[in-house]
Amino acid sequence: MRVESYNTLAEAARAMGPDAVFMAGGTLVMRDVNAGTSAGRVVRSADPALTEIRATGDGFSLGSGVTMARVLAHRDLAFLAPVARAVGGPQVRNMATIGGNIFAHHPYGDFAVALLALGARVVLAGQGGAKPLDDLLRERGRSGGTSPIVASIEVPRPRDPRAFGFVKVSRIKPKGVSVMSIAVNLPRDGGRMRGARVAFGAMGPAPLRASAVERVLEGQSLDAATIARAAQLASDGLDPPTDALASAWYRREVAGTHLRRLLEKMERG
Amino acid sequence: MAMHRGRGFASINYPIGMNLGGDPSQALVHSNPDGKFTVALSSIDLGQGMKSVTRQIAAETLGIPVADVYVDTADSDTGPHCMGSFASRGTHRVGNAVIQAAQEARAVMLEAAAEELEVDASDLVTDGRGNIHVKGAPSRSITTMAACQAAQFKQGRTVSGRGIFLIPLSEVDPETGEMTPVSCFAHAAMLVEVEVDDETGEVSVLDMQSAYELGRALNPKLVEQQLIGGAWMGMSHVLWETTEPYYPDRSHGPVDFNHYLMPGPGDLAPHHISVLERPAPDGPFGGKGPGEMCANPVLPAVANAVYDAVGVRIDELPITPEKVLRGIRANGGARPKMRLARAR
Amino acid sequence: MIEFRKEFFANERDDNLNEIGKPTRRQDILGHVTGRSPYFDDHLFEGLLHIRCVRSPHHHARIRRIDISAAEKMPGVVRVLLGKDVPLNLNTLLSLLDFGLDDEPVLSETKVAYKGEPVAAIIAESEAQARAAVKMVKVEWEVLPHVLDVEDALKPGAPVVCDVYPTNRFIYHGKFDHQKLRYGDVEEAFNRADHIVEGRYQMSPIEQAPMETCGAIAAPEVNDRFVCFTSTQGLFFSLGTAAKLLTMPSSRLHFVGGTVGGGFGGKVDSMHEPLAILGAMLTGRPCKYAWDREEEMQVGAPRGAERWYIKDGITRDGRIIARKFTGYFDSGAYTRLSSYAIIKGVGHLPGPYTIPNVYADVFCVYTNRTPATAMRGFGITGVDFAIEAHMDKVAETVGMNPIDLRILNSYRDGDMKAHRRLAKNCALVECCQVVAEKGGVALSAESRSATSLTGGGGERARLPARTATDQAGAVSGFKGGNYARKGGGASGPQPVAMPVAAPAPAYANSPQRPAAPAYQPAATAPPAASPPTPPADTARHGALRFSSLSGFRRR
Amino acid sequence: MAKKPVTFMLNGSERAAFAEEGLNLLEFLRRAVGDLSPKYGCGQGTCGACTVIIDGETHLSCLTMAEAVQGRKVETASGLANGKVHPLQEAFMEHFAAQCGYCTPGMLMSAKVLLDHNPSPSRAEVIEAISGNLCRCTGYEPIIDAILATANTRRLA
Repeated sequence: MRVESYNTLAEAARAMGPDAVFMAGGTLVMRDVNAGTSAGRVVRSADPALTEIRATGDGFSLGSGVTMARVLAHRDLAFLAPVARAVGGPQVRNMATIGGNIFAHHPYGDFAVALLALGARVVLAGQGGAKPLDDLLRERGRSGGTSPIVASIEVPRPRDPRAFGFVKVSRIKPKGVSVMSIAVNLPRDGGRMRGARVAFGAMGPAPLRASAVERVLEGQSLDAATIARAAQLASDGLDPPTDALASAWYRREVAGTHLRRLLEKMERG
Repeated sequence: MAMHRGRGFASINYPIGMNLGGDPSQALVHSNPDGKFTVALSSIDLGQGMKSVTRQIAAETLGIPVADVYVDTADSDTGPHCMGSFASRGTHRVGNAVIQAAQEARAVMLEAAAEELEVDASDLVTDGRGNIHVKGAPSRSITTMAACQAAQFKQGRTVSGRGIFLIPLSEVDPETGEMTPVSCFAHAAMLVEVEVDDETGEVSVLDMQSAYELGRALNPKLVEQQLIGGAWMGMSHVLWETTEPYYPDRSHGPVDFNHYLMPGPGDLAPHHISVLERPAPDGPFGGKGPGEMCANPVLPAVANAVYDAVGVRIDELPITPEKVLRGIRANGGARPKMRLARAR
Repeated sequence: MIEFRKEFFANERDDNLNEIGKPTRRQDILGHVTGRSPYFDDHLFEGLLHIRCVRSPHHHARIRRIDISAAEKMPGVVRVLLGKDVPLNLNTLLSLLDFGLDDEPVLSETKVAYKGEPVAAIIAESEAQARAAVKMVKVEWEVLPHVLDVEDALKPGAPVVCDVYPTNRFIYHGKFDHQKLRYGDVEEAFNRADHIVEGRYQMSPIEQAPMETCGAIAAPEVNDRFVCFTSTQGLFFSLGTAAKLLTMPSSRLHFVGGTVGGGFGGKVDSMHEPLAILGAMLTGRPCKYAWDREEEMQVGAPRGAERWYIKDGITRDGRIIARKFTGYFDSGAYTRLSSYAIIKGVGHLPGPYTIPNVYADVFCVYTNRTPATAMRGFGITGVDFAIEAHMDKVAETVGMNPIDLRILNSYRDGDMKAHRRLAKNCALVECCQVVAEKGGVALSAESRSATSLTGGGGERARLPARTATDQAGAVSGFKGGNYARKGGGASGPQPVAMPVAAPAPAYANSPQRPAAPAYQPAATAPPAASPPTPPADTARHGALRFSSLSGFRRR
Repeated sequence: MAKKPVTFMLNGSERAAFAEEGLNLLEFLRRAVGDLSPKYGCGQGTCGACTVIIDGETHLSCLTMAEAVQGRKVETASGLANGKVHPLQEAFMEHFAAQCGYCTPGMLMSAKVLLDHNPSPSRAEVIEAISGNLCRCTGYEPIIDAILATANTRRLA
């Protein structure tokens, strides 16, 4: 195993290959290093761009090396604080990065669920332009090839902070991994939901959009009947895993309940 | 959605020491020239407080302050044989061995003091503060330091003692199971209140009311440590823990603490403990051994409370949200029993 | 929130002692809070080598061939150990008590019986190098059918898990394939009971999960000895096991432990010390063998699963007149301590209640899973869950308050217990009363006035007029060994000769048979030891044997 | 195997040692530097026994690459007592907040950072602060009590 450190992200991106893994906070990669199961080369970079937080026109550009603790400490990112707080314990939050979370496999990766619901876009190192996180998550599951380095994440700010909701269902309090997590972003236009996005974590190989739920919500007002219909379709199109925390059956059974409770809480405001 | 509360009760007893005896423990006690004592053991402190409780036992028996005793364990070159720290045998077996060793050392210390004071050793008492004096005449006294110094530098005595405790082996009749399983028992009763979410099957423990009888509490804070930690483990066993979540299928066995579930500091329930002390006739100063039994009543009490709350009997541990939810579905909804309602 | 209810049993205690009863700080606490308490891994050695095991990926498989040639060439590898390198590669933990047959290899040479069973051990300069080399050991497996459920394992034609016990059952006392308890006649009592309540209970396998994983460091010491720093819960237990497996006199071993990061029963098995010492012997260098957390959870022995069936006969007024148990301990692939857990569990039946007819058949069953071992509440936690969950069903069936039911059936001083000894020093009634009072549960007048000191003895002290016994599960080909007073090995400490209370085994069919005298202990201190009686030399393998118990050997 | 020199501040003193490539900070501190107070509990980042403070924030030393502390300030439990025991250590002793003691060094690190940032934490904040540190013995109650008591004592002082 070799460890390679590069001053710039561009250099790090060039160094990547099928035998390499990029290490940011270390919470995922170092575990594999300790267990002797990591890739042959571990690539690191101290590029200051990785830890930048910038306000953009309609949101923020977050360096992929920004930690959960920094999200929590940032006043303008208050809408993401409940999500960052749901990740790990304090030590993990001081280390775990947003970029790493995008590559985390179940039962980790709750932050990525929120980013997906918010319609975040990712900028890959050494590539111009941003692409939807949806695409990256979809590609993530495919094995082989070189894993990209995420340089930064563009997160739109919810126009109304009450439009964004997040819940993580865990067996252990206050720190436990996901039975599931749910993030919803329900921008409203004259009381009607427009561009509703609903994402589930731990309900498939990667964070997934609940398209059936989104269709039910679209154009509706958030009332009891709509919430009930959404809850009914919660696990449609999802592919929950069975693991030590819960079976696929259980996840499917309670997905609607947890979605309903989250929506009801948002409705109450 | 509905949250349902229920209460469940259980009572248990617990055998102290290796079931059929035959498990000796030994102790050696000796004094430095200045009257500070070392207890040499090979017993193990796993956190239960072996070093601390045997230190108090030695000090009490020697009649000296606890600060004048140090327990050294476990080195096979210096510590005499001990069967080990398991079966709740530590306090009981090792404690008795330490008493015997300390009594022998104390007898020498008193003989040395008697020679210095020119009295009969049987007339001497210790005050527990480092002095030996004639019964009823505190002014005719000598410090334990002076007595030990005199013993070793003047009289040529070793202020030391050997101790062993053994409950002899007993046998089992193969056809009837007749046996002599241990010499004393600890007891406990537990009333647990839970809340069950009938849409998710999640169970929260809200409150624990317990009574533990564990012989004399040799150190009340060490007892408290065991009872609080033990009840937490009981709660953990009944609602969370398993190495094989789909037993007897071996798949999905946890390999880390994110998958091996134990309650976190946010899952705790207030635990109101009452300690009763009925001294064990053969325990050291009547002590038994609280370390193991404290977890046991929590398991059935929680299971019974879940039934009380929603009418679902979960007879397979752990009581996961999934099992509760399946039970509620099978019953066509929650069926609260409320059999242990608080008296008005 | 803790209170001491000193009013209970006050006349049985002298509360005016100097040090006993005081909340004295722990002797070890300063070391703990300053991070300086010396756990086994806190001893540094120059040139420390690291051991990691090659483990079975199968539940059950025959080993056709182990090829270590590639692993030996890996960077940092100093030595690869196989079963043939272990001087005595077969053990059962309780052989130190002469209980059971040697059934488990240190490193298996012929077949594996659980996923994770070790078949080879890499010794390398660093842990990372040892991990890398483990992957290079090539094992040719012949996968065998496996069995994971205890009741399936007892069916005819089930795969044989452990050749030493070909029926997948431990053999008790050389006579039966299960442990029996027979007291009175449950079937007769069921016939006259007003209610029958039956239940099935399953205790899950549970990991002890000490924060410090199990391990040991061994190093050559001066004068041809080996020092071993260990996390063991039984220093001489592990020392004796190592001496046996390495065929080495105990005087060449120096074990140091005593400061352990939690155990809860999971650090009794002595898996690490023999291999670490063997590594030190063969390389001449200090060797560390410790589990990582994954091994601790899946290869380290858990509290075994238990399955219990309980059937109660109850009269209308809530008195339990018969209780029948059938129990299956899931021992996993080897015996470790499950056989003994059952004896302890059977001695505990029927729980803290006086029931005139009790019956139990309890099986120690081998399955193709990680062997089980001790854990806090050894032999009792599982059956107590079953008994107390069952009591709740009984209470509901007879329409009684669950606490009243317990007090009504509670054992009292002087009662005869199912294992045929008189109860004393009881306190269950008082515990129930205190909890009822605290929890605001209204008890019946009878329950409120009950005590553990009264109401027992008399009729309740009598043995049953008749006990139904049987020969079901009798085995041949095994012989019961001696029980007590067998003596230790040549080099080991001898058990002190004390008055042995154990009565001759007896069929208790004769009516009015008086209870055998129970052991009468000294008040606060045991009697002075009389000189040991040297027993016949029965040493084997140069190992310590402290004493013996219910031993047997195959003829 | 390549080794890299790492120079850093440990409990206020400059230390330097070589780290094998990919070695984690826990093993580096314990074996190369000789500070045995951080404990190995899992090597997976799931137990917190290896918690140390890096530049004022708690980190899991088992998931930190040793070379990453080059030029940084590391604090461990062995440096907590500075001439006399730290108030947290005193409170842990007084409240019987340790049994086996194995989680204690990491627990103290989390507690210290909490009180450094928040001198008057609520019980919920204490629970949150120690949520990354597992304890198998105590049931957490005495640990929570000890941390709250430390805060109270400091307020009164």
